[in-house]
Amino acid sequence: MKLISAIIKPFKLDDVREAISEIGVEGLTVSEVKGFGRQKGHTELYRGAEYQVDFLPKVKLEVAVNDDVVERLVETITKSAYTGKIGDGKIFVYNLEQAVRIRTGENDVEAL
Amino acid sequence: MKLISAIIKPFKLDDVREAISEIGVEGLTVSEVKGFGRQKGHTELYRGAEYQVDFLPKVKLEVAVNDDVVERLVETITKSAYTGKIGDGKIFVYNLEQAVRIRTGENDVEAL
Amino acid sequence: MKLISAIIKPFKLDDVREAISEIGVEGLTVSEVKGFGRQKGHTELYRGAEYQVDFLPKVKLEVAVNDDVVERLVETITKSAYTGKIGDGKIFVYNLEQAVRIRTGENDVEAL
Amino acid sequence: MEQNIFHLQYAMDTFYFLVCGALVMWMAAGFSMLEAGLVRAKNTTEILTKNVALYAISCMMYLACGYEIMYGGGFFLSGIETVDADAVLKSFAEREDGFTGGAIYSAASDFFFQVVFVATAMSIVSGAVAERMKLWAFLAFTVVLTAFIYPMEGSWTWGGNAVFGMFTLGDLGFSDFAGSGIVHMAGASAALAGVLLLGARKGKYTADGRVNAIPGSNLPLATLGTFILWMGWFGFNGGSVLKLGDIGNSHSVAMVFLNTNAAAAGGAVAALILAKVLFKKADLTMALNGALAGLVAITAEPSTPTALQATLFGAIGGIIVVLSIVSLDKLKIDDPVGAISVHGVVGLFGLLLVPVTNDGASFSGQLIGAATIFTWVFVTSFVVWYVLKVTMGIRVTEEEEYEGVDKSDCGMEAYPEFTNG
Amino acid sequence: MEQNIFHLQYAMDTFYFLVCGALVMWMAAGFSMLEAGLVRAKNTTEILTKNVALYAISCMMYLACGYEIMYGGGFFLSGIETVDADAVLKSFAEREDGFTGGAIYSAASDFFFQVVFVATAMSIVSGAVAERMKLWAFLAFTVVLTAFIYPMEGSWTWGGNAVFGMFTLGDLGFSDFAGSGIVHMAGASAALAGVLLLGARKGKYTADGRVNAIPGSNLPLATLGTFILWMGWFGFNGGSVLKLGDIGNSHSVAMVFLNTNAAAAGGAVAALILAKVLFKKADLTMALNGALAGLVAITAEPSTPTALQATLFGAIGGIIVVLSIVSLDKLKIDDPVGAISVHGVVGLFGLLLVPVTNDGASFSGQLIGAATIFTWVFVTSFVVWYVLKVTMGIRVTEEEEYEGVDKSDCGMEAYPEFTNG
Amino acid sequence: MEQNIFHLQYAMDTFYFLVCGALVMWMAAGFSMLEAGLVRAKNTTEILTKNVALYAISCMMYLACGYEIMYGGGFFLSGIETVDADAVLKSFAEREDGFTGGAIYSAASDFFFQVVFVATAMSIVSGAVAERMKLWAFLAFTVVLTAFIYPMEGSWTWGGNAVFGMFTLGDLGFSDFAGSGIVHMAGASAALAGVLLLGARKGKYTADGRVNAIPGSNLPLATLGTFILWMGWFGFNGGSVLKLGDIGNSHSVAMVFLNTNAAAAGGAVAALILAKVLFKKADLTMALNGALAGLVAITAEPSTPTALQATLFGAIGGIIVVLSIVSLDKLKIDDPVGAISVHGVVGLFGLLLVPVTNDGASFSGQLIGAATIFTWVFVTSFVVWYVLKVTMGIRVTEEEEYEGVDKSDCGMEAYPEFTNG
Ligand SMILES: Nc1ncnc2c1ncn2[C@@H]1O[C@H](COP(=O)(O)OP(=O)(O)O)[C@@H](O)[C@H]1O
Ligand SMILES: Nc1ncnc2c1ncn2[C@@H]1O[C@H](COP(=O)(O)OP(=O)(O)O)[C@@H](O)[C@H]1O
Ligand SMILES: Nc1ncnc2c1ncn2[C@@H]1O[C@H](COP(=O)(O)OP(=O)(O)O)[C@@H](O)[C@H]1O
Repeated sequence: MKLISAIIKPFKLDDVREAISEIGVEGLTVSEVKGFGRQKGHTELYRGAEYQVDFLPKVKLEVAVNDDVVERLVETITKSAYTGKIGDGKIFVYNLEQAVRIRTGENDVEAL
Repeated sequence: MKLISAIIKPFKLDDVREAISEIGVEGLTVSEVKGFGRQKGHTELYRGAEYQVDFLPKVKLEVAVNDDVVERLVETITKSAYTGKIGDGKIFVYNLEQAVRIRTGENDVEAL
Repeated sequence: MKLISAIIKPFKLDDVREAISEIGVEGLTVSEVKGFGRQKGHTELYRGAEYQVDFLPKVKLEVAVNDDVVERLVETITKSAYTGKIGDGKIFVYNLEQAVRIRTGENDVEAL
Repeated sequence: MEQNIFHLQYAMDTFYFLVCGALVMWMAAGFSMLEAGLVRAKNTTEILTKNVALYAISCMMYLACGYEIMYGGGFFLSGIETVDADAVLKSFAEREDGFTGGAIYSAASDFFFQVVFVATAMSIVSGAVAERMKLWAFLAFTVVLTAFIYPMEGSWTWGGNAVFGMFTLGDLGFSDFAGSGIVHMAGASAALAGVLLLGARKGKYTADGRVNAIPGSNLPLATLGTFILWMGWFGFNGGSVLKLGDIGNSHSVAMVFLNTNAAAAGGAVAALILAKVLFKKADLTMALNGALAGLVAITAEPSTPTALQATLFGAIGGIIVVLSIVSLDKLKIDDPVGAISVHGVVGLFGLLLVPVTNDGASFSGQLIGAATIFTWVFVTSFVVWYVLKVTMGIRVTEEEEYEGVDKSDCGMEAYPEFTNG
Repeated sequence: MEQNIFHLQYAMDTFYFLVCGALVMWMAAGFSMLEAGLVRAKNTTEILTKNVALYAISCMMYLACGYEIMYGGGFFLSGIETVDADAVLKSFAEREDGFTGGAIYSAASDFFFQVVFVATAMSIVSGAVAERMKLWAFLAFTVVLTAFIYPMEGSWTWGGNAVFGMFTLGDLGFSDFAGSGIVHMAGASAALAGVLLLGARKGKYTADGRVNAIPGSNLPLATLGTFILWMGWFGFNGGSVLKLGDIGNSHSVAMVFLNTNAAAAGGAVAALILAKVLFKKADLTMALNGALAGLVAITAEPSTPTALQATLFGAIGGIIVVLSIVSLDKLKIDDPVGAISVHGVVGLFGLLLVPVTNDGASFSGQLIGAATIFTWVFVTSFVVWYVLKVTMGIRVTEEEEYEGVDKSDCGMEAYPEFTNG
Repeated sequence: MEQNIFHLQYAMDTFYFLVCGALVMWMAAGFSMLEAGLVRAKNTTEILTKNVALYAISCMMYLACGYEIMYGGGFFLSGIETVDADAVLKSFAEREDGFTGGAIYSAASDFFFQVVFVATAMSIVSGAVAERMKLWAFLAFTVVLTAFIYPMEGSWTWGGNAVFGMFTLGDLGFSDFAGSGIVHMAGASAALAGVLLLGARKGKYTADGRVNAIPGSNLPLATLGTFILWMGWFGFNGGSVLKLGDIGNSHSVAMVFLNTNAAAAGGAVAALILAKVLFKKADLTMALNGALAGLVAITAEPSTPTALQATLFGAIGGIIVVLSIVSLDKLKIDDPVGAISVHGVVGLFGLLLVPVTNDGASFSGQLIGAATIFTWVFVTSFVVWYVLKVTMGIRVTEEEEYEGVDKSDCGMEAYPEFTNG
């Protein structure tokens, strides 16, 4: 099993979620994060003084899937989160050693 | 070492934290996340118009532990986070290659 | 590639980000978390009644880097996040199997 | 030409009532903000809904029958819409108490001023039962309290009727200028009955007897609410002089404004200092409750104390309220906003202060009056709450309470974008 | 000595206008809070900026020329700063309608009272076009509406001028006491024109015809705003009696206060119950809109109905507003705060109610008046919005709308620490 | 019968003071909300506590001795509670300036109106020293300013006493109608002394000389606060005519309301436009400060300017305030809410404007008056702050400042559920 973690632009969340559902992935977990990268923050003015916003709002998706889905999932996310502008984000893939569904105690693939 | 990540229902957080403490685990990190899974969101009404809430509030726990604790910890979380109703959440286990305690520079098992 | 995840004190975030930039790491992702550990929470009073604050605010940094940078990065974070007081936090290192830059489709090291 | 003077006095006194009434109406906003600030975010929409609805229902029920019961003002205020200027002028000309006697003014302005008091009494209840009571059960209770329970005790006190034909409180030396007892303690009595039947919020008291604090979610709102109440109280007490239009009465109105303000100031400072001494922190919510306690303490008699006395009375009220809040918590009487302490305990204290500066009142009269009001309101409220409890139920389910009543009762979050709701 | 009575009556009526005017000015805060509470967090700074600026601009433009157009009060109010007390006393002494006739009072107080009405009309617009209209286009429109469009229709109604020299509305039996039509429906007409040219917020209506709710971000603010408006409305309607200083008129003012309050109460309760029946939830925002609808409904004639009638009129207004909000959504007319329903639809309803209790008005007169106001304001507004659209543009870009207009227009977040903005 | 007219005039003027006083009291809520909106979330409870406490303390100290020092009104207002109606009637009958002369009204209403001015002066300080000053040091300063520093300068200006027996400001042509200098600039002078001793907030100015913005956490609150102040200012300036009860004076009150409103409008629009030009954004906080600057600018003389002049004076005030805020930041004088600019710089400007429209005032008199007020308040305040600094300390520790003073001083978060606190 793998854990796919994707950092994307917030307004792309719904598109990505729908695209993922279409390829049969049923669960995911989302959190609000702030990103720092090539896409630079911007300078805001408040009462005449400058004020640097370094971190940009991003959304992090985490999806645990079976190995055979990984490739398709990465592709799907890449497509659906794409805008072509700087700051579109990253996808990271980790190895997942074990998974448990709390409600049933099911393990690994059955748990996803 | 392993990193146990558990996505649970928010109101179970205190129960889980206490259960974990009881088996001797002393540290953990918590974040607020939103989950999407079999437990479906619900439709709310606002001024007569519908409004779909897709994502449900969940809490993510991250606990780094030594290998020998993993089994007991997974079991403990499974039990203490259990309600039996859909949406109870998942536990994921990853391999942890290194750990450092910033304050002391201690490494790995000593850092936990 | 490795994924370095560091849990630090919030007010150290800017120092750490700057130190990291200086050693050439260009991207990172930050999230707000709450921590539980040896640094105990405190008791607050509200209208004469006590009220236990168990979780302390922390910030989690995630940085994906090439293997050769890991050591220096861990060291840099350890130094820049250091205050010497309890609760300074932890650094965890995971293996990262794949990385994709959504905007370009670039893979792995090029994606970072 | 003399008639023109009567015209002006009538107009002036009418306007005075209307301005004071508008200020008291504004207190509805004060209670809403105070309560919204002191509950958790997940129960905010519901407490707002309760406050808007209770104000509206109070106005409707008091208009329908409350005013008739309390003052004989007619069901649905029938006839209030017309005035016969000539008849009014005649009653001016023929009055025996002279120009400086009792006021003659528009009955409509009197109703407007009176109706907002009912809403105040009811507002006190909503705070005490917050975060766990069913919305519609609360609104059902609102109908009964504002249509019947409050007007009945109002008829015995300000209305001057004998209590069930037995005794007349005024004759016994009972005096309550603007309603420390008649409005505030009455509201708190109804609240207490509700709280006893309702029980504490889940998690407020632990099995082993500890008290868990449940912090309010928005202290700027609570502070705003307190300032609104403070301002509105000038109308509440100031209007209760019942006449503006001559030297003596207008001076009296001015003293009432002055003393009302002084008492609130005294209460805020005393509560802040006591909280600092007891808890080592400058507890804002206690300072707010202290200001309100000062206001309640002076309400039973704001016209006779000197400015210094008013400050002291308010300060004692501020001390009482801090001690009372801590004590009620020890008794496991869970009152999220401190309403029972502020309006009930200090309301009683306010009644007992009257004889200190007003010779027309006696301690025994005050005690009998307080007992009458408390007994009537507490018992009837208890019965009504009880009937509601066994019929429709008064408490939300545990799960609804955990999720917050905003979702279950209103289907709407107060701050949907801010909390991980 | 008789002169002294005139002095007092003049002073009293002047003060009455000033107090009522201050209450109406306070409605500017009410609209700001209501609208800030009902938009999303990311558009809050901008709606606040709009509200502060529109109030200020209204005051400047009405002072510059609006008052002159509407009542012939002089460009820049020239000469208003002086009063000739002797001349005033003479006009008192020589008046034919006597002491209980029309009021004589300071022209400055009249302007102060009138100017806040302009701002009210304009405030209605800002809510309806919220979350997507460019700030500076909105402010440009504000200049035109408050300097010209509103004063013109005001001159035909309250000003008594003939409509383009053709017909005089008053002669046809048109009557609008405090402005259900002249202020509220007029504002809503301008808003409707803007909304039609502007289109709905992105994401409000899906391609397949569904309506997506976009919840307001801060319901305590929306509730506070409603209470402020409720309070301010006492000045709005109460001041519109235009005289306090005799028995008949002051009684009339009192009835207006009473009925205004009763109508709001009726509207809030009716809307709350209807929403519960239709949606199974106690919808706070509908209760708030219901209270406002009750207020708008009674505004065209708050002095003649009985208290019971006022309650009923308000309640019907509350029902209408719920149905109207749902219907406008079906028509894909996107109005984030319900302004067109509350002020437009119910404003018309209020106009049509007048003949029920006021013999001086006729249904045909009301219809002609409503049609005149609507046609004038809608058409001129449409033209102005259209010109703005093709010149500077009235709508922000899609990206700005997604990011929130706070960033693009104001460069400042309303709650920078609370949202993941 | 003549006496009845006196009764009415007395009542009317008393009521006028009370209504205006209640509006000024309401400004306490305005300052609280403005400041709570412009600080960071972590310092909100403390600023609210400061505001509630400073208002209460001001009322207590001015009652205890301030009013005696300033106007000789008696320690603890002794004797104010009684009125001898016959004596009052006699003084009416025997007055030489006649019916349209100076007002005769309740001393209690005078105190009520005066006391809220003290609190206003003190409110100005709390904003400037926000986010870093110790709560209890601030409250200690409050005691001294309201009991002594302000009453002393008040006695030289409105009280008419000679400055240390040397010269009398009134004789030199100094005039300050409602307190641009006596209240606003005085408050700002005390604030400036405090800020200089206190230093800037950590992180406001970088080592290399850059200015870091620290955005306010809740702009709807700041906007609400501004509207409250705007409304309350009608009482502040309007009540300062000191008499309502004849044609000339009531007209004057009306002009004051009109001009106060016009100046605020001018200030808001001018500041908004200038900020747009300078910063390319519609800066809401500048528009709010601009409105307040307009109000401060007109306060020294709101009765003599024409409406157009008032608008222009306000607009210049709005421009000055924007430039002043930016300049003070360059000087590293850290004022989180802009209080020193709004009340100090524009307060001085307001004083200097008086001779433009009021022949009774001279430029030299205004300058001497301004210098006297500033020197006295600044120097005494500096001494008091300095004594506090070396005894109890006036600044929280670095760690407390980082964590927020809510935790260290109040032990309570303002929004515990909303921030990652
Ligand atoms: N090395 C990294 N480790 C973790 N997160 C990163 C890393 N580099 C970038 N990110 C995340 O990805 C986001 C987008 O990256 P950025 O460099 O701005 O643009 P792009 O994805 O177009 O190259 C960043 O805001 C950050 O959240
Ligand atoms: N494949 C997945 N990857 C990551 N998180 C998941 C995955 N599936 C479920 N989750 C998380 O677990 C939560 C519970 O899952 P759900 O399917 O609703 O119920 P259950 O745990 O009872 O099967 C979800 O809300 C989501 O946060
Ligand atoms: N075993 C663990 N797994 C995950 N996070 C941990 C663990 N132990 C500590 N942490 C995180 O590190 C933070 C600091 O740890 P703590 O024990 O308080 O102090 P120190 O880092 O000085 O030893 C905690 O607040 C928590 O967020």
